Amino acid sequence: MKAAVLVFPGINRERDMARTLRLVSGREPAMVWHTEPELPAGTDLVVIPGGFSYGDYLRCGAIAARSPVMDAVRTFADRGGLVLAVCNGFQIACEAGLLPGVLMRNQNLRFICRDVYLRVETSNSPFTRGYNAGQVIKVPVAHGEGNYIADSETIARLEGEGRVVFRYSSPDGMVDPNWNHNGAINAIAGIVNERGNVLGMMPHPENHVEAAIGSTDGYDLFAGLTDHLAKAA
Amino acid sequence: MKARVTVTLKSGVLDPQGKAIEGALRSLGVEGVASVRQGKVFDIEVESGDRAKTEALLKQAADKLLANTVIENYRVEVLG
Amino acid sequence: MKARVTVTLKSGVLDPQGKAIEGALRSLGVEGVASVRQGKVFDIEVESGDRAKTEALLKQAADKLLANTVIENYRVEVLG
Amino acid sequence: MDLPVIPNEPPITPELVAEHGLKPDEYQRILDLIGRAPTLTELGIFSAMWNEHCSYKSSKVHLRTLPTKAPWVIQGPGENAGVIDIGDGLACVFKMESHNHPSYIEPYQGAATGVGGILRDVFTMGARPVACLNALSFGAPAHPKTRHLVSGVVAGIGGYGNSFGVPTVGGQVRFHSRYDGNNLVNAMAVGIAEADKIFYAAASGVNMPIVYLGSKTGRDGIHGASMASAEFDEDSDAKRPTVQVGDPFSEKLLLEACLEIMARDCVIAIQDMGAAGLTCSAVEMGAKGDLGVTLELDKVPCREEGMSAYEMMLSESQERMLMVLKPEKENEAEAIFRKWGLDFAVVGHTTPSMRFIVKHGGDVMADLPIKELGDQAPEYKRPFVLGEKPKPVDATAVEPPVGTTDALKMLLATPDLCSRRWVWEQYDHIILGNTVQRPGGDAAVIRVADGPKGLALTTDVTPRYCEADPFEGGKQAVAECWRNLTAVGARPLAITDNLNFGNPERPEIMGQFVGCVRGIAEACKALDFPVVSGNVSLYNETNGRAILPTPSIGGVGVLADFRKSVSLAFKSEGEAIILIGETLGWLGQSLYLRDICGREEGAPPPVDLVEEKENGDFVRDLILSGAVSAAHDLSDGGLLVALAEMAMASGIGAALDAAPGDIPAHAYWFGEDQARYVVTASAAQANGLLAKAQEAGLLAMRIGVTGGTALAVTGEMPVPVADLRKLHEGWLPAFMSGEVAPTV
Ligand SMILES: Nc1ncnc2c1ncn2[C@@H]1O[C@H](COP(=O)(O)OP(=O)(O)O)[C@@H](O)[C@H]1O
Ligand SMILES: [Mg+2]
Repeated sequence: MKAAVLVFPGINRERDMARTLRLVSGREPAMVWHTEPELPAGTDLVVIPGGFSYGDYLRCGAIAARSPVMDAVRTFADRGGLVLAVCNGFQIACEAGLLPGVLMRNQNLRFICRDVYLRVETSNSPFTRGYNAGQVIKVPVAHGEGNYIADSETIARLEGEGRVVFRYSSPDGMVDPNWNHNGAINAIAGIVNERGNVLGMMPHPENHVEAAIGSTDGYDLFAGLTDHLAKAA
Repeated sequence: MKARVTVTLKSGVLDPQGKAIEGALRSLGVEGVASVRQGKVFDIEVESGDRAKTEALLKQAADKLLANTVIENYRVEVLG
Repeated sequence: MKARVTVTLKSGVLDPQGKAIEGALRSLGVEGVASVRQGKVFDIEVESGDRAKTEALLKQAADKLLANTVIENYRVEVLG
Repeated sequence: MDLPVIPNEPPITPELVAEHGLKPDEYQRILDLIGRAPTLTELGIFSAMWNEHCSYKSSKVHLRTLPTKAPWVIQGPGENAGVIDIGDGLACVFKMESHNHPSYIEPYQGAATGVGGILRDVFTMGARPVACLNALSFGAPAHPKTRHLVSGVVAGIGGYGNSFGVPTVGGQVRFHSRYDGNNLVNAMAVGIAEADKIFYAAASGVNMPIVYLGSKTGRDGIHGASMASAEFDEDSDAKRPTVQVGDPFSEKLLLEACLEIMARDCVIAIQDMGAAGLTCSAVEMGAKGDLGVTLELDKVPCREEGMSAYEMMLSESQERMLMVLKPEKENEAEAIFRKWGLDFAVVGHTTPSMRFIVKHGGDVMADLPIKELGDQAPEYKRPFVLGEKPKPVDATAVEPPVGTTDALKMLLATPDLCSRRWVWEQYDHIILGNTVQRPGGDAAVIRVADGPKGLALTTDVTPRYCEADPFEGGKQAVAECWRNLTAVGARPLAITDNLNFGNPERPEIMGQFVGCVRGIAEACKALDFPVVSGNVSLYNETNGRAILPTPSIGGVGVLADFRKSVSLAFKSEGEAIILIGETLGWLGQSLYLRDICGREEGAPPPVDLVEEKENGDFVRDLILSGAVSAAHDLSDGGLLVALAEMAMASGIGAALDAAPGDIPAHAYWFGEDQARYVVTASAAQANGLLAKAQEAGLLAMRIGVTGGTALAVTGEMPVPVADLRKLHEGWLPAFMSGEVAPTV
């Protein structure tokens, strides 16, 4: 795996992400500053990490989405390169047009940091091949604007094409408003683009990869990716 | 009736959002913007058909909730 | 010149903040508000003194950054 | 000496002096010191340097009595933050500070800028912040402003810390009518640095450039003379002093930029601009380094037009720093700051003159002796009276109004004992990926770097104890802090204190202050737990009614291996529950007496510091040797509340033996005797544990066994843990959403 982690002013989970990538893949990722016009040669995974790029001022992710490096990411994704966009990264990816929809304020208008349960909807993706479809994993969220919204046509397409990859659920895998902490449509927690090579998700799998720090449920996302890239290489 | 409440920062109050937007516009090549200050609008539909009553109601809403009068000013317009 | 860009949600797009504000107003005892939708205003000072140029500049700013045209509409007013 | 020529500056009148918060004798001192009438700018500078907040004039003589030394203390009080050695070449940098008044005026921004300020104190010293905590006191829930204040303060703390990117891992929340007009917001920040790379405020070298970094200066937070300065202006609305607004985004950039230039060895001295901004930071840099300072205000980056020297010197705009850079590194440092999009300007230089000179628009606006501005601030030995000690409450004379289980259910749903989840779920408490024990336990535990070292962090104080008996209350605050660190297996190292009191000019308030400080000092000595930083907030009162004396204590402890720490949750069924420490059934000032019996009275529980240390050391050894599976210290609410918390944290219930016959049951279950812990151990290990305690001469007894899904006291109706949870979790969200609090 040759991962590149994007760094925008105000991003703050890039270290968490880099540590996890190192831990799981054994390789140090490249940290790429937002003004770079190109990605490091040989990059096979771009990660847009969480945080508050530009303070989340204006709209979450809006300013970062228009950075020079994002043009390079678009080109990379168009060629089929894998992009993992987490939390603020998801917001940036939506603003940049890499993924459809918008992330609005949480339904209760408050920032929420807690462990949530996700039902893995498909294992047929480079991002989820480490899981079984239907499996429930526990990972933390930490966001104020994670309420996924798109027009009904887009939602129908996402659902119809099996592009909803993670859904907020109860511990036993039921979709239930009480377990949908931010009010997202259809309890959507993570989606992929049409081609399946760009994943956006609100929760932080990178924060749950060590038993001593809570749980290891996020580990298999990165292990699956590493495996996929090793096979592809 | 329809009305709009516009809430803006008092002058002198720091607007970090406005500042960040100025910078972003510049780096997007939008030249010639001297300053940006961000505020909020609330488009409100009110049950009453009475202009004066609507105005009073919205002043109340702004004072109680929509504006933080320590740092913000507001303006109520009844659009009819 | 001074100008204002007003950005509002397209109709049909859900507005969780507006909904929450409706509820909050009710629990504060502000009665008679049928609906609230929240938007943004940007008060912008522009270096140019030309009305048409200013308008064009701000349309550009709105298209490129200030509004997310997937879910939002905007309006530019040059105030002079 | 040339007298400065100050155009457009009004003559100084007694009213102006009073508006600047200076007493006539203090003004006389200024006249004596400079030999002429000060200019308005100079008056502003004196008022900023000599006010209570900056000069500690009422508290200094007492603060000197606090123990501040230990072999592991690298830097005690006096710098931006305290520094302790945590081993392996690492240092922990931490401090707590109040932002009480601003948080009452504008709760969101007041709390947010409080967090911003304390984070700056920590990274100014070269440390990367790794955790925040806070201690919050609000008025009675029924007070009309309380909900608004809670909502704004919590959102503000979260808003700043979450965006800045530091986990907020712990704190306290309390409600009491004595905070109605004066809520308290005490914020603590903790950072990690290399022990030999700490940066200090003292400038060195003559003619060194003084550099201004960060955000621009506006008219934020200019106080004191706000009215006075408005009179001199046409345009008074536009120039109105304003509330400070926090910009966590800029602060994050400032952090990264500062750490980067520190790593490149560009910095000689660094000081953040906090209270009294440019004035305080520039004077301190010079005075600490025995140097004069000349500032050229025309070079200061300003956000607004036409700012006067007075305004620039007193502005409290946030996210700003002052530095003395190595001259040969100036360009390198500037390039780094530009890369992060921050302002960078040389605004002055050091001089050999020991004068503090401020120039603006070609004029000298201030020319003052720099040492005297700082060191010769007035210092008061204010008169104080120590109140009479209240009498203990005789537990046998307290008639229990309800049964044990009902009392427990009621207590768990009270404002002071209910779950704070609603609060800490608004704080990102897991960012950085090092949070081992999250909020909700005794102390938070975070991993240091890649481990195995860990830090334990907590904030504590029991103001009702301090009110009843300041000396015992001061002791208790430190002891509880030490106990919370111990309960997760950490070795307590040092504290920061944030002393919140009323008007020190009233002898009884000064008496509370003196009593608490004496108690804190005594406990710190006995527990080898020095004070390395702190903050004093006085005049917290409205209409002659002061807050409860609230000396918040923030503690730091270290774990050689964070994986050895235990949480308070019961771990499995069939484990022995063991109570360590002596239970006399102390009901005076207990929450049971206050919230169940409606009596806020009596002497608070005394703290036996020897017992505290022996019991704590014993429990820590048990934890580190792996002999116990859970540990929890006893505090507010007493034994049964603690057991309920252990059950609720796990979902596992317990069968508890009836209260021993020698004390009343309600005193046994709800008394707040100090120096106690509950631990659990497997049946196999329990006997060994009890024998060990006996050998050490400590009191330990088996009081029950874990298991089932209910908490069952022999002879009482068992209550399902799920019901307890509902009560415990219910009150705060219900209160905040405006619903009526759930009844029991
Ligand atoms: N303002 C707050 N911010 C974060 N965590 C808090 C806050 N208030 C309370 N907590 C957490 O809730 C738990 C219970 O607090 P408290 O009852 O004060 O604990 P203790 O009695 O052990 O001192 C602790 O883990 C504490 O850190
Ligand atoms: Mg405790």
